[in-house]
Amino acid sequence: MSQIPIVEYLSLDDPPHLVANECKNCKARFFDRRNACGNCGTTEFQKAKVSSTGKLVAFSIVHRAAPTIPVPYISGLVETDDNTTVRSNIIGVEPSPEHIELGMALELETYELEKDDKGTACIAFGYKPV
Amino acid sequence: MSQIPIVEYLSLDDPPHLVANECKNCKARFFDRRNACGNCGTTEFQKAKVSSTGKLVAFSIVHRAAPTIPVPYISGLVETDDNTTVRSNIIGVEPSPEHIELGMALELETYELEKDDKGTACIAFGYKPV
Amino acid sequence: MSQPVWILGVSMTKFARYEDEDCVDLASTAALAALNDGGISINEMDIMACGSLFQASAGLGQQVLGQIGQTGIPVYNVSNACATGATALRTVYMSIKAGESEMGLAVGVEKMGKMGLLAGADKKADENVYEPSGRYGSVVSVDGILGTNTMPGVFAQAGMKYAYENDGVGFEQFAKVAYKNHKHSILNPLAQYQKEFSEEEIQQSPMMSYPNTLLMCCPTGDGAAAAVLVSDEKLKTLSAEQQDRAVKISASVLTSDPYVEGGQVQPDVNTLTRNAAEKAYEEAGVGPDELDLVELHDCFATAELIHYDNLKLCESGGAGDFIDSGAPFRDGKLPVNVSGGLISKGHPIGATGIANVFEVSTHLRNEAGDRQIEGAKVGLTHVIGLGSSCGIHILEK
Amino acid sequence: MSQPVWILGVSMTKFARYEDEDCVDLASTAALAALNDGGISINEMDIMACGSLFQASAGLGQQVLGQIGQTGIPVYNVSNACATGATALRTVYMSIKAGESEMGLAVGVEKMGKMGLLAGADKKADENVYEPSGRYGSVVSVDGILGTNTMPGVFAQAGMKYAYENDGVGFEQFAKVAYKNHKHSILNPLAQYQKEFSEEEIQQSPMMSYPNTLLMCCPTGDGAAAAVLVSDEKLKTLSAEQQDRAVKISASVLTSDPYVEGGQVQPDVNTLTRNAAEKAYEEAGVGPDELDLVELHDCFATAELIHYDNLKLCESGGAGDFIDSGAPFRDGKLPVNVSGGLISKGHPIGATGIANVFEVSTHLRNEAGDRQIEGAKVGLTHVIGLGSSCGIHILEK
Ligand SMILES: [Zn+2]
Ligand SMILES: [Zn+2]
Repeated sequence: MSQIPIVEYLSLDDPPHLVANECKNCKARFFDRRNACGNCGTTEFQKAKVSSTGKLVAFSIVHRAAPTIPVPYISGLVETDDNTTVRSNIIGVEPSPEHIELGMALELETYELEKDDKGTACIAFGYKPV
Repeated sequence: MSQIPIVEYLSLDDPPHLVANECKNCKARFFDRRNACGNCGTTEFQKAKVSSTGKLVAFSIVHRAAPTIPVPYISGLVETDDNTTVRSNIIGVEPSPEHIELGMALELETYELEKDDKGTACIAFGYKPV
Repeated sequence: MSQPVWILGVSMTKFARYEDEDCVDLASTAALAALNDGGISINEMDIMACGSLFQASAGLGQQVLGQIGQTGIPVYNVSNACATGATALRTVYMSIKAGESEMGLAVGVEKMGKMGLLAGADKKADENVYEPSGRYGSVVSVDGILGTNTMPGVFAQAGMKYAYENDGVGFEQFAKVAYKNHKHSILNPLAQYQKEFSEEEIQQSPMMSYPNTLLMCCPTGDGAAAAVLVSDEKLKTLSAEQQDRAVKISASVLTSDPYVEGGQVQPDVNTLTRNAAEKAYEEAGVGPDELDLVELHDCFATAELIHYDNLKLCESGGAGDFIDSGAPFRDGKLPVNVSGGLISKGHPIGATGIANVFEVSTHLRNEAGDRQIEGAKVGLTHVIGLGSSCGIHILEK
Repeated sequence: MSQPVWILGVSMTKFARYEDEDCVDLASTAALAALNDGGISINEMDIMACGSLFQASAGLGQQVLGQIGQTGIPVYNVSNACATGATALRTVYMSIKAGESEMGLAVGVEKMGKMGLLAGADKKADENVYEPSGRYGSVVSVDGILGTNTMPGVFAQAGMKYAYENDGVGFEQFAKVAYKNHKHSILNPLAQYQKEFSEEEIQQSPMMSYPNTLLMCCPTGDGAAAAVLVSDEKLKTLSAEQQDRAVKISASVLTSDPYVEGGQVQPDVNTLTRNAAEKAYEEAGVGPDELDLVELHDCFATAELIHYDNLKLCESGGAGDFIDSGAPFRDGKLPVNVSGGLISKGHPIGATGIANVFEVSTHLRNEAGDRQIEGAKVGLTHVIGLGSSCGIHILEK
């Protein structure tokens, strides 16, 4: 059964992890396709594996979204152990303020979001409490 | 049977004619809803009946248009006898360059364009050779 | 140093939902009112700048001149997210500073109707075979899966990050910000809403993106604002009344967001505001403690709170204490958003960055009626748009 | 008088259809190339202006900086129909003139794909009960009933009006303009098309809007162009090579269309061009007879012909004779559109007003290779967008 990651910066290699385009000059990390470095303007990049563990530095519990998105869900900013900020849903936690603690330890988890008409599975990721 | 003009500046009063918003201060004429005068900036207007005869000062024979528009058709700029420029289709003439003469005398003519679902007729206008 | 630029006339329409008026109508109304307020004719304008976000491609500036006086002057149609109006104002300012113009007209306008949340559209709803596309090689729309892209969510997270890094900030403080602005708006007849709500009502209104409830979010709406700017030299040739009512632009600053780690996943709304504020205070030779009132960009309650700190209205890390102390209320130490702010006055995007200049100028001129902040001499206006752009003006009388 | 502003670096991408690159890619490519051409870093830029018509609301300027160097400088996103790129350039120019910036980056970009005719959309296709709406109280879409709103038609009529008022102008003259530009383009590797056509082929290609046939209309396409501007004072601190290659902006003018009778029914493309030309010649202290080459806005063959007259390249009323005499061919008295012009080089709207500056600068620097106009010292660039906006720059070496 074939799989495809939801975004190219998610690697499904075992174990799944995020991969950044890291500027060779200044080490700034980016998840998108690059024309040059947004920090220093140079154009050489290397692939960098991003740590899959980190902590929650900000969140919102979203109650209004596009019709296809189940609400409420938790959106969070995660600072990984190697100091890269990632945005994702926070999973495995009740979406109410009393269950979410700023600073809590998190780890990356992948899951199957849905399949397309050819049966290919879209693999998404989130962060869950350690 | 009810009728409605294609634009508010077409009056269907007998005989049909165009009506401009004329600036009381500088006599500039406008066909649209006004906030002030585009020429002098003042804000008082009166209705002015536009002459229904004039001459052709520019044209194009349009061969590509939205699917609902029959092509080719002649688009023209008409300078009326009271020196107001009007844009409209030129009707009653073959849409080929050899049948159209710049400077030719024209007069306003109205016609039923189509009806809506309530049977109201949309009355459009064009200019035809005198 | 170069001579200052002055505001000769300024106006805003009431922010509301307008069914029968289009952007050209609203912008023309505001422009005519600003010209009238300045006692000057469109024929005296040497430049026009027009800001609109959603009609940025429409050549609105020329359309407005077509309605109010088509004099052939250069027209700049600009857009910069929620800093669009400030950018229009600043474009006219720059032309005067460059010596190309003596006077100019800046207009900002927006019709938003009931647009909703400004979320990224779900661009792939009809697709059924995955194919990576876009700058992230995504196969489905990621909003709501890889976190939120919506405005309420982004500003909610910005507020929560501040709460994580500083003490004394939480849901109650954010709610109090909204309480203040709704309360302020009852004195402003130009506000879209003029209704007071209790802190409890605000906390219990429908949750949009925690911690922002519905009453902590700005509404969508329609409106326009305009300003006539004049050079120092030209102002001296005008009437005593015009000179008396003119408001000095002591600083005009526009910044974008510099690179920061994390800025790629959520636009940074802090650093560019801090940079702009620092530059503006320096340019004006004015410190935050000298301000008599501030109109800042409270698109969401969480945003206002963090900008207390970004604009140095409070001590570093002290935004929670600042609102708790009552300082930014209209009878407090430093009134913030006495207009009602975006939360209650409304936020027709292109108009906002000139409407806040209208508000502050009106107080500096002692013409604000019921909502006048007595003796106001110095004020600051601030807008910020995601993606990102920050405009700050310091005005003095 | 104030010191001149210089072009330090300038670039354009090939105009083409790009499947895999978005506006940010194209604009970033052009920006990096312009910086590289100027031997300068993004870190030295004090301002950035970005022009795009169809993505005017997208904050493209900030997105480009995000890719090539997010330094926190003020960003202006501008749009002005087909004068969008020239407006971006001029915004940077103005900031330098105002003393706010020493150097700045202007970028223009567009992706048009296969958009077709830029006609007004048929907004009422689904309606079935008439209700007057809009500024004219229309009950159906009037395009094609009350004449044409499409670009080819508007510029066709503008050409035919000139033909009505002047002798020696007709279908053959308009076709000859297109013949010239297609012929020129075979020497320009950056042109979207590089193919020569006979006058007969041009006349017999599918009729779009008489007198403009398909080969007399600019194609839609994608592309970007960028320029780095520098103040006179700052230039003097740079290397000898940079100073040698710098191109002086002797005039930079932007106008809108003043009121003329008839302008309400068809946008006037003449008066604002005449006004801009007059101002530019005066500002530069240069007459049309001193120009070595001109890149003017030939969106349609009819447009180029009338601009010969508007820009005073020919005697008043003599545009027909001018093209018949061969004067605007590359070996003629005053070469016009040696790049191939919009008709063959292409017209990604936001890029056009900087791409023409690239073309003229490249000749003035004697770096135009096969298509070099020998000994070119003075050139003029011209763009005009409907609704209306005209940008003219005079460049000198
Ligand atoms: Zn780097
Ligand atoms: Zn008038």
